[in-house]
Amino acid sequence: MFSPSFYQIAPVIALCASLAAVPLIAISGSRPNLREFWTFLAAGIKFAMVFALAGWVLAGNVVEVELIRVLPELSIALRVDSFGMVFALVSSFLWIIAATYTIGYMRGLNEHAQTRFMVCFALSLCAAIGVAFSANLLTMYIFYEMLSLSTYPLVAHHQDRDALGGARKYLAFLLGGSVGLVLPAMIVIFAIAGTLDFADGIHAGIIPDGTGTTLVVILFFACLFGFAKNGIMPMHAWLPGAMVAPTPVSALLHAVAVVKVGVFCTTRVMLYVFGIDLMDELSLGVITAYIVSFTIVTASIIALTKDNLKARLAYSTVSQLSYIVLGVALLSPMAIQGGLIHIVNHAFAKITLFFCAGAIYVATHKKNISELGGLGRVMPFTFGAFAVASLSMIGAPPVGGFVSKWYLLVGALDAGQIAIIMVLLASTMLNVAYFAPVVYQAFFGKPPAGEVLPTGVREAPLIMVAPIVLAAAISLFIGIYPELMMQFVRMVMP
Amino acid sequence: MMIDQAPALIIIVPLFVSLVLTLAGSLGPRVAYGLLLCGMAGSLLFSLLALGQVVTDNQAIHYRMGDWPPPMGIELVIDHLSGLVLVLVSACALLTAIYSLRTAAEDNPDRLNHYYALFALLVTGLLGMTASGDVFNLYVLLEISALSSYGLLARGRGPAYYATFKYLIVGTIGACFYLLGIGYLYIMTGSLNMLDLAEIISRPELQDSVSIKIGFSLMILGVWIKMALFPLHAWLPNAYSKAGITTACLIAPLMTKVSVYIMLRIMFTVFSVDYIFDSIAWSQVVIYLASAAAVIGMITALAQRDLRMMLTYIVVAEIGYMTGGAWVANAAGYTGAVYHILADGLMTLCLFMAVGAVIYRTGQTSLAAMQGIFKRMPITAVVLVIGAASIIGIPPTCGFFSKFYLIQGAAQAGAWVFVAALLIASLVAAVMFFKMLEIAFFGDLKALEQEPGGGHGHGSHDGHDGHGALPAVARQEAPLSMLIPMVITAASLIILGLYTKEVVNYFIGWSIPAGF
Amino acid sequence: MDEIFHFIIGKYNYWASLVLLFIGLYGMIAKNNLMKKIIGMVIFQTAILLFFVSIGAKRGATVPIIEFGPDKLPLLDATAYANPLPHVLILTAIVVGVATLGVALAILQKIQRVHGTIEEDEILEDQRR
Amino acid sequence: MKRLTLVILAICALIMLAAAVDLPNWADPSSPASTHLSPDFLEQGYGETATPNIVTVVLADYRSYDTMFEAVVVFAAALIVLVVLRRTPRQRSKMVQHRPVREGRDTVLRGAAQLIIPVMQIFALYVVGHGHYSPGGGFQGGVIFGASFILLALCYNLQFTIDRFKEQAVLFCVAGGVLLYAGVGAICLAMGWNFLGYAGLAGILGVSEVMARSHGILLVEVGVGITVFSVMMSLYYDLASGGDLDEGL
Repeated sequence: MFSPSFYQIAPVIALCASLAAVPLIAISGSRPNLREFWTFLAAGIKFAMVFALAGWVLAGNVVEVELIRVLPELSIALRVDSFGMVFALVSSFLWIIAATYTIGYMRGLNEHAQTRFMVCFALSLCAAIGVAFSANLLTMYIFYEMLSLSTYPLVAHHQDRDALGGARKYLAFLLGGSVGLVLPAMIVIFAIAGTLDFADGIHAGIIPDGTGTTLVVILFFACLFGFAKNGIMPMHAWLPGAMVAPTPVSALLHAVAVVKVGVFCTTRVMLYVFGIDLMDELSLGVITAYIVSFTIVTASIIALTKDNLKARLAYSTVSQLSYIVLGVALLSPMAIQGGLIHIVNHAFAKITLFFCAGAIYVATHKKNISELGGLGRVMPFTFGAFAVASLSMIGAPPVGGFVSKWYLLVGALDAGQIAIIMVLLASTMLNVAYFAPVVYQAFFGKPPAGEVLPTGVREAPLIMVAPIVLAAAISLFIGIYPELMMQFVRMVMP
Repeated sequence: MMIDQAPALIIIVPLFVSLVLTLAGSLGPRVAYGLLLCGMAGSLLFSLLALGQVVTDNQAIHYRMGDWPPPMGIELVIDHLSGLVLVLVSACALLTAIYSLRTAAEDNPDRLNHYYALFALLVTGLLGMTASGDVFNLYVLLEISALSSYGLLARGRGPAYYATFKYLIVGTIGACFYLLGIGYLYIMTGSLNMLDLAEIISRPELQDSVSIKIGFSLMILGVWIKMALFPLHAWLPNAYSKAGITTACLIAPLMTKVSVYIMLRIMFTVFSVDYIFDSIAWSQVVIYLASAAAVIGMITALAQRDLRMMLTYIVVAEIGYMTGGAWVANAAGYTGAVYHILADGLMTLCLFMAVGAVIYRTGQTSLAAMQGIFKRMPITAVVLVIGAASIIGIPPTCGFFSKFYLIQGAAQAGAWVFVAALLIASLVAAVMFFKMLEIAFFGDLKALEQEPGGGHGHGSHDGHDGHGALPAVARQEAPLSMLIPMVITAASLIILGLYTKEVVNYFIGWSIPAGF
Repeated sequence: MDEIFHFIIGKYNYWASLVLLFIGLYGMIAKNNLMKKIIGMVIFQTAILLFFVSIGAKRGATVPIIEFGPDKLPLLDATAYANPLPHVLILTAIVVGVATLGVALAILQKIQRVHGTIEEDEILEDQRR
Repeated sequence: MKRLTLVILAICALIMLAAAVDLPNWADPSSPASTHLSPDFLEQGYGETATPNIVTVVLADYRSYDTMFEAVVVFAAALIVLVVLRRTPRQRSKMVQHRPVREGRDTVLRGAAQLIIPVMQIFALYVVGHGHYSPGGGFQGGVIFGASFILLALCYNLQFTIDRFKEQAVLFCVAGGVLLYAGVGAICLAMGWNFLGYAGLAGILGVSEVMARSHGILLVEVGVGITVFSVMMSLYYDLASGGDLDEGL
């Protein structure tokens, strides 16, 4: 409905909305309300832009904007296509919800250095949108690094001994992976392919045919393990360590923005740099599928053993992320759609779970699952949302998770990978094993010995519960009406 | 008229400033400071004019000294490469001059104008070396800049004298090897002008002459000693780290970079590409040396407790990058090496200024001085972060693009050792600077380490009154005269990074030697 | 046998300068006393000066000052005069040598004043304290 | 450690000996050094500068840019020694330097000095002035002139010499000489020729370009003479008294 030139500027505005908010937030540090207003304004503008672009992308055209031509053959450029749109919509919408939740959480616990917190929050969202809209591997790498750096102060927010250890591990893995593996891979790809721009379709990648198979394999696995944010097994150790951060950080970033960026980059590289045909020809897809399924299974088993609620959610994230990579690795159209839609479903479900963990902590200062006995009756809304989100994680019918699991299973069948189907079923069993007891104990269990439960309903403040319920509702809604996001995913297919 | 005299004026203006500063002994510090600024600004203006002229009509300026035709007289040659380095040297000198208002006055309470005279003399030497087209003239200017750097470094505290003495001895060995190399070339060719030498050396009968090879290896060995390439770098760290703040800001970024420029000039102007990479088959050994320099330099820097020692070892490592880039023998490697001269000059200047500001304010030079720097000196902290990002090679800064070209060149040439070394060096640099940022962010690490056991668990903390509020640290920012150059340098790191295309297309692309 | 003899006799100036060169270099690197290092440096520089000046000699040529024939016209035959260029270069190299020597001696005095000794090992010990 | 350096140096020596294979023999007229540039200097030198002593021509005209920086090197040495050694009055009192006491025992020395020094100084001026026609020039003359003052300081004492030639005057001459040299170059620049192109002086001096070059060379030699002379003095002042300028050797 707007003129085409508006759509040229829209991605830039979306990108820079939170960037522009950064100085404003920093200045209005002394007046919290004004500061929060800036965050909301930026979040609103960003979502509006992304939403407008969504309409335009649905109409079938791709927006290309070149910011700076950095090298004769390379430029920092934005490109809005349906693949990027899925992730952009999710992260910009969830930023609004997370912003409200964060304000409630920070005010509730009167955290120090809130201004720095909000500044880094805005910066990391700008980086997330940058990754979503990047047109070539260089731009994506730039925003990937920016995300790592801007989330460091968030992870190290408490500035105590645990924060120190967690932040150090966080940076070691992320920077080690990106500078150590992705940078050389990117440069060698540039050396052999002559360009880093993503291919148009997902079939033919940009790697020229003549390159030696060993080089392609090395490059592929450098990218796979280089993007350490995707939490694939050997490079996942930073994620549980980063749970030291305050809950809003672990909610938005480690359930949605940071990890999704990792998975998004990995899938972007797999589809648009290597391309399905090359992966099929060298059977890279199958190898990745097996690696990733190892992650799914072991992460779920570890999650079983964790009594701390956030640690269990962290390991569940590690295994759920690998679903997305598994979907794409299977290379069959249905599996790819399943993988991509899981980005959306997992985002909404996991953010609800982390919000619940935060709300429980604010209300009752309880962290471990064993202490949650009988709390369901005291905090019905929180635990209701928790139950809905758990269903989505497990993949039960009415909720979003079922859609992606369904597509994954059909895709695995098309690809004729019986072993993968076994892995999917086994992991579903494991999901049930580590989510169901939490819900059951909360509603029907007895409180731990010697502690009497307060009578009546005593929830966390409304400003925290509202986002929880909203997120759970959306998670339910995209389960019932998946077409909302599936139309984008379907456009990715050739 | 003024334009075609620009090449000579670039060098004469700082020389006259140095002489006037010595003559007028009774000048107040402010007047001496003002005079120095005018001198540096003048030479920057003329070098920009010269570079502009070179770019517009796309061929080198040959300025005949004393109106004598080249092989007889001496000529200044300003082409794309030397024009670029001239602008870099004069810009860094101007920024350091602006920076030096407070630190120079504190370092030398008396004889400030003599200190500034030596400052201007060093800049004259560096500019003269870059523009000179005559091999022997380059030796004389090499000695001038070496001598004035001995003088500036000897202004430091007690231990500086011994460090400067070692530097003097090693520097003289380097310069004399270079002179001996000129001797061998002069015997075999009879000429001293670079282009004339190149023409004679390329003649068939001299292709396999042993003396020319010995002459080349002596010259390169001498330049490597002056450049502190890895095995010969022992003198650089304690010489630069014992110096005053302003001296370190002037010498560290420029001296080694101009020596790298001289190496490039010798390799690609005096000798041709195929001569170096065919008849002198050193490139394999040199690439190993460069990789060792990069990795060992960075690892030793990581192990340092003193801030300036850390930065000087980074300089040693960066020299490894440039040498490797030049010896990888392809266009991308050469572009990476030249671009890295620019990038590294600015990066080192930015870091030395920021660390100088911290030392100026806190008086400590150990890593502990970094505690709570984000609150105390926010602007300095941001400059430090940008400098560190550039050394690590994080994208928007120019450090990333120079590594981009270097790795690309090394990959095309199949020098995987060098690629691995560059990556390891960047990783170690990342660890080093995040160690520094950790101290800055977390405050006193020692106290944190010994804190009584856990009890924090996940998520937020216990007390409701907010975390033990960190000690309210008074904001003690560096003085304005230090902040302006720091911010300009940090900004230039990013601007240079974003405008790499222009720098490569208009400057470095033209200077790529034939044969690549 | 005699062409090896010619080889040695014909290039005796290079041997002389090489021998001096390596004496000086050894003195600079290996000697413990700083003053001996400076002396080594001077020998090293003198060797290079000798190497350069010896290039300028020409058999049967006189000092490069133009003579005038009986009819007051200058005799401009190049082979009659020695090569002036090395002499110019050497004048510069001598001056540079003197300058470096002066600076080295000044710094040595300061080291003596700060550390009380000019023996390298004692200085290192003093620095460690 | 010492044996290691000895071995390395021996190896380098052998390599460089091997290089001597294709070096031209000593004093061989057909060697490249004697056939490439020097014949042009010898043939055109006199014609273009009317100065018979070709070494001075090459020194002060063809490669005068080099010689200017030579003078700057000497100037730098004096400046550095001054900056490093000379200390402010309040620092001087602390450091007691032991000096040999020589009272009344050098009448013979002083007598001889009074005879020699004037002759030396006249000869030095001759050497500077006569550089065009006979071996000599700014450097050689400057050193002899400086030596005469050092002889004075040795026979009498440093304070005696400093009274005759103040340290400020020395510093002024050090910078003044190089300024004269560079000034001549700058004037040529102002007159439209390139830097240090003495033909530019033809306009001012009202002589032909060739003679202007000859006079240019003389001016430059005088500049260098002043610098070298005062640098010798400054070096002696500082090194002999360790920067205190109170009592020499």
